[in-house]
Amino acid sequence: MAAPDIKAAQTRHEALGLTRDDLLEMYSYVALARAIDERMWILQRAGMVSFVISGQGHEGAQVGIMWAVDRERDWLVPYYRSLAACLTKGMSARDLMLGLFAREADPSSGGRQMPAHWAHPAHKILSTSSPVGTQYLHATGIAYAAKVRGTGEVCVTSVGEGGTSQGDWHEALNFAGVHKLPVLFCVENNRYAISVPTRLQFAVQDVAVRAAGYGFPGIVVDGSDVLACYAVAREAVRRARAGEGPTLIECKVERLTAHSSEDRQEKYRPTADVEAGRSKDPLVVFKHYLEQVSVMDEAPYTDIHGRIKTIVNDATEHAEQAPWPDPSTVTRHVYHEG
Amino acid sequence: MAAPDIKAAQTRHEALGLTRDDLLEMYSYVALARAIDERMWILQRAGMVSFVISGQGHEGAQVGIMWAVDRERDWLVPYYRSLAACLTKGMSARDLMLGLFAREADPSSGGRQMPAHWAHPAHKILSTSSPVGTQYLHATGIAYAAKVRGTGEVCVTSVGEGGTSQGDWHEALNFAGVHKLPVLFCVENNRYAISVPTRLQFAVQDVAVRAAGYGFPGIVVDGSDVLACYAVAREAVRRARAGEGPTLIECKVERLTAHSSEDRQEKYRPTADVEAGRSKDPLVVFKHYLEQVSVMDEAPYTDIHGRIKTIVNDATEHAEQAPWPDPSTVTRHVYHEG
Amino acid sequence: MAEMRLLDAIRLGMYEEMKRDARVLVLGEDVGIKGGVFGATDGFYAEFGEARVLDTPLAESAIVGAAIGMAANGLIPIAEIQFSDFIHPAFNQIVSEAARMRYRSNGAFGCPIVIRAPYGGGVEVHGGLYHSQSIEAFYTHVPGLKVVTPYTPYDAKGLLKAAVRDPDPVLFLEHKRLYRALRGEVPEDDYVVPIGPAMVRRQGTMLSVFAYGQMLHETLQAAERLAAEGIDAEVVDLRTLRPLDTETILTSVRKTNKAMVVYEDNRFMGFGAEVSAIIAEEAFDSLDGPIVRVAGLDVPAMPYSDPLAAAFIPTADKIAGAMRRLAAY
Amino acid sequence: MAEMRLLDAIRLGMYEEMKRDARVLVLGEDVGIKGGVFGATDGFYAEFGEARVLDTPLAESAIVGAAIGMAANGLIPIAEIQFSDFIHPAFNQIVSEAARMRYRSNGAFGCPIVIRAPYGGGVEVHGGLYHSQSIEAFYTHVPGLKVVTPYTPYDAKGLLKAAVRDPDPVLFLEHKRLYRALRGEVPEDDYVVPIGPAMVRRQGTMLSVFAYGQMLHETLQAAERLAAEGIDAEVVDLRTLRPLDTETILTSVRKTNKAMVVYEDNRFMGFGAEVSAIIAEEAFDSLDGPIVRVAGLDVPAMPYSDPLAAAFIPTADKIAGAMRRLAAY
Ligand SMILES: Cc1ncc(C[n+]2csc(CCOP(=O)(O)OP(=O)(O)O)c2C)c(N)n1
Ligand SMILES: Cc1ncc(C[n+]2csc(CCOP(=O)(O)OP(=O)(O)O)c2C)c(N)n1
Ligand SMILES: [Mg+2]
Ligand SMILES: [Mg+2]
Repeated sequence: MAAPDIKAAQTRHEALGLTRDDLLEMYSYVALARAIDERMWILQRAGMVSFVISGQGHEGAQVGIMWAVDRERDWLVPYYRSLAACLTKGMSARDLMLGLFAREADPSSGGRQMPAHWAHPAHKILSTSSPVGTQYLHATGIAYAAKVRGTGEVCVTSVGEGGTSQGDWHEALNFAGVHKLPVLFCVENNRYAISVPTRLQFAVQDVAVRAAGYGFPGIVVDGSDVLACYAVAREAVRRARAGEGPTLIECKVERLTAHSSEDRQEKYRPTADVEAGRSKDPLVVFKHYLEQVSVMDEAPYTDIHGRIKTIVNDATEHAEQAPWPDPSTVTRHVYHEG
Repeated sequence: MAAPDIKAAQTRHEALGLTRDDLLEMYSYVALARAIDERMWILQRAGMVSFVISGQGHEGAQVGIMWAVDRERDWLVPYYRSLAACLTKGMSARDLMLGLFAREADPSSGGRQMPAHWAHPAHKILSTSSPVGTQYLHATGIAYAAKVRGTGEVCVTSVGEGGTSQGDWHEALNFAGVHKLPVLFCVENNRYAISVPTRLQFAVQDVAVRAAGYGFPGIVVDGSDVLACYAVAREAVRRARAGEGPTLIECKVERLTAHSSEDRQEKYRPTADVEAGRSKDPLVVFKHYLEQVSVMDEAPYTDIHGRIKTIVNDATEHAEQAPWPDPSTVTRHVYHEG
Repeated sequence: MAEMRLLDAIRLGMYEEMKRDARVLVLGEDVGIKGGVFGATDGFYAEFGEARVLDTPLAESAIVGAAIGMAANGLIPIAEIQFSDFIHPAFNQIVSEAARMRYRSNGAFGCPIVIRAPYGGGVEVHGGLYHSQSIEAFYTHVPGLKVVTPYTPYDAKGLLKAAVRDPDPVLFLEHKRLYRALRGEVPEDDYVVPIGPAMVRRQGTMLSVFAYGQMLHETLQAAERLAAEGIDAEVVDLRTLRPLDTETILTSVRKTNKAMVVYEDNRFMGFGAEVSAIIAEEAFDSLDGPIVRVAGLDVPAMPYSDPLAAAFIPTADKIAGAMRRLAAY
Repeated sequence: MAEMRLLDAIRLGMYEEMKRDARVLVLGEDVGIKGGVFGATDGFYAEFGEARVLDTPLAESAIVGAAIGMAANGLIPIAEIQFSDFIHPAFNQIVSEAARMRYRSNGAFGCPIVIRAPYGGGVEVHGGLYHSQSIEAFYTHVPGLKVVTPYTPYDAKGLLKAAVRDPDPVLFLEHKRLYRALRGEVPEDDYVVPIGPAMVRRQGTMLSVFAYGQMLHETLQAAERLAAEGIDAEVVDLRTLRPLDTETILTSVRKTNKAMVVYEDNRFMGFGAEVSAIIAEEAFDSLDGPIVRVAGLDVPAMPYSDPLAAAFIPTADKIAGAMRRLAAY
């Protein structure tokens, strides 16, 4: 998508009721997520942690969407690329780093799960597993409970485009459609499921078209466009709270890294394809927009990135020095400890 | 659907290239399926067999669709209401009755499966199980093999509308869509999954619309209209053989009986609703059409129903007198017997 | 105190819990107006309404997966799987999700759900390969899950209520042949039968037989016959298969010095293997004979045709024969 | 005769079978251009083309379900499940469909498919709760299915080729820690290692230890250490878990009079329970001590964090300790 010209651009965020401060805060989340993510790769390459799976390229869509929810009231059922979403929902850089280092104080799992399996009860971020796609049904159940209990909560969940091939994905959309549940079903379509391209994943251009088969809207949005993602999510949240039912949101994003630290994407992904992806880097695209609307210039930029550097360093040191889990705790929490 | 006026009607079957004899043969299959089915209920009520599940109301759609396939070359992966489809594909009334009585000579399973789990290798009818929906993936695999082996085979499979909620249903359509496989995915929508009405099964009027999400056509057809079903299936078979891929065919049918001999539908289904269903009885609708186009009158009718009576009586006596499985065979065929 | 059937006791247990706690709901296929294919939720739809008596789409993974989410957000779902044979599409949601929610979140999230599943077969069940199966072997292997199966109507109500109140996922297995076969006293009052303890149904001195569900019924009949022959067997109702009451098992074996386990499921890797292995490791010194297993055949499942079904399943006769041989050992 | 790793032997076995028989194809996630996440099908895409080296959508039930249909129509699919932890969505297709096709059709239809699944964990695997699991307990309970797990590269190629030629569904389990750990001689020629027979890896007289996969490796190391202490243990590689080679197991126990079984999976209802139960019933008179099980902890799965992972898994040390105690019994 070509950079919008300034007039239109100004009306864009203003039309969405976003202030200059909102924009800078949104940008800060995208940039912080990126900075944490890049640090994670450095730590993995340095052999300080054994595994990393990354959200680079997905942050804009996640921050845009999470900006539309009530961070206290609503639920997030994330997946392993939801780093920026979890940050925006309230988790701290320390929380995330403690998970990467698998330390006792990791709020997601106490080091029991692989990195990127984020969870946090206080922030209403549900614990998720590794099997792709199961979380869609959990989000559906959470939304059903919200509806019958009348809590007004909305639930946001996400998965990659490969995950749409799982039976659970279908069963969740169908169930939620029947009961018009307050849920946002996000698909972060980065064109690859590890090495499998979308042409072998499904026979449609936009998986969002499937929403029609479940009786609710499916929207395709440019995931590098934070404001566009916010606009789509805001409407989806309105529908959800109004009892109008779910929305399927397909964000076209780019995977700016290999699938994970275990993957060598050169083998299946042409360099040109990787390069092309860079033009869709939400951090670059969003910064460009902020510059055009003169919200961003030298001063706030240096300031924001300065703070981010401090936060990432602090989180890294904190996690690195944090104690490991006590081996004797391995048998705890199999069942409720009454 | 109102009875088509004669002029249109005549052009209908002629336009489809169907002769008078074709029509009478098609009618005979619908009527034979119905007669066998009704006999099965009588036998169950008389305590001569312990269970029956019925295809009454679905026969027109099944005969119409199977008329479009090559009964030697093509495959059928049925479900428990596919009695008429299995007959049309080549199974005999004796074959079906042997299954009902669960005798040793039952070609479907040697009495191992409940009634209505038809199979026959010689007729390329695959053995199916009871868990709803799994057969869609088997049909997909059969079609994949047909494609890579270049056999030109087409595979027809079917399921009820409730079965469309299973994850396997989605996974099958997706897989078949990606590879443009020669398969006809039929959904026999009789508005109920045992007691569960479609409003609680999915949020759409026609489940056929989902085909768009898999990249192939979805057609809705009146299942009481044998010729309409034939026309739709003929085009779907053409597409399949031409390498153009799958077709989803939703046949709107009526369940003229309770779900099975275990079910009491009065509890959840208004009498008016049951009555309304009768107007969609394919046997009545088709006979009416044949009369209008003066293909059917006293003579052929008496003749056909006379033959059917003989066939059903013979099949019943044959099955009833057939030997039970030898208990010692219970341990056979767990693995290949070399 | 009313006399009732196992099925009625289960229905009463659910009814009382739904009355007591508005967070409790039932979901599954045909649980609504129809009241379930066996009638376990008969009348609930009229009494509690569609939101709490939910006819789901025909998708077991969705039934369990949605229940997990409901539980995460303040409800206590009782999910009915129409036949245990059809629980397999939900295997991943049960094993990877429900059973691990607490462990993987280091105790932060729980999963208080109950999954009810009618299981088991027999000639009179006429269930064939897919309406007769025992599934306990698969699920008792799963840490984080609890698995119970009541024999008496009294236990059925008490265990059901304990399951609903349990903070962890409980698989509640109901043998179809017991639904209407036996009647038993079931108090009106609000009691629970704790998940865990086994129960000695028949005191004996010469051998210990461990069983549950319909096979317990067959075993008790066999034990009565043998008593007449002067063979005094102890019969233990395991009731809760996970967590298993190892103490009661070992105490019984240390008393009788002979052990046998009976189950309807396929023999190989069936639940009796674990019971046997525990005894072989922890009560070896007390054993005066081999640990005998009487179980279903190692064929995929119980065939439909009567003679084949009869050949598959252990009967009181077969069990009595094995008990005689072990007693004489 | 080449020295190679287990992973290479498996690749070679598949390669030879695909060369030999045009009906053989591989399907799964990332098996194509990427050659699988572990490289088991590296180079196949270029050699055999997309139709026979099929990157499927991300859906395990579809991988197995479609393979069943392919087999019904003349192909011989080798389905790769990327990690055994992710086989559960296919549970219903494996248990209700693949394993029963032959039985339910009274022998009319078969299901010649191979399902390959990397399993197991350990500190160096860093797999956590969902990339470390052992799954054999669930599937060895299923009549109609065969389950194998090779230890040596020689067996890996031979068993893989036997699995491809087997007319019934075979679950082929590959322990991730063995993929690159050991090298072994693998002949170029077209040999098979039959599915069924176990193999005595170490002759001994004082106790018999039964194991497979990575735990066999740990057990052999433990046995060597104990030999230095004068404890002479026999170590048996079970290799095929179903159908199980009961004869070799009983023969060994009747010789040594003491039995132990080691497995990485959760202890309760794990595969060792069946091995123990068979011995307790059929070799009771030969036993001079309890049948000991050394296994993984009864927690949902192996945690990710190193200290927790280390606490979960049996090691040569733990095994040696248990062997010492049993020998001294
Ligand atoms: C059920 C299951 N099967 C396989 C895997 C292994 N796996 C992990 S991520 C992944 C690809 C996911 O692709 P996609 O859904 O597009 O998400 P992305 O990683 O591209 O964001 C696979 C196959 C898994 N985690 N779960
Ligand atoms: C996986 C599974 N779940 C539940 C059942 C029990 N069951 C058998 S038929 C049926 C209803 C099927 O309804 P539908 O798909 O609409 O087919 P119909 O019987 O109406 O033709 C149910 C729930 C089953 N056989 N398999
Ligand atoms: Mg992707
Ligand atoms: Mg229906």
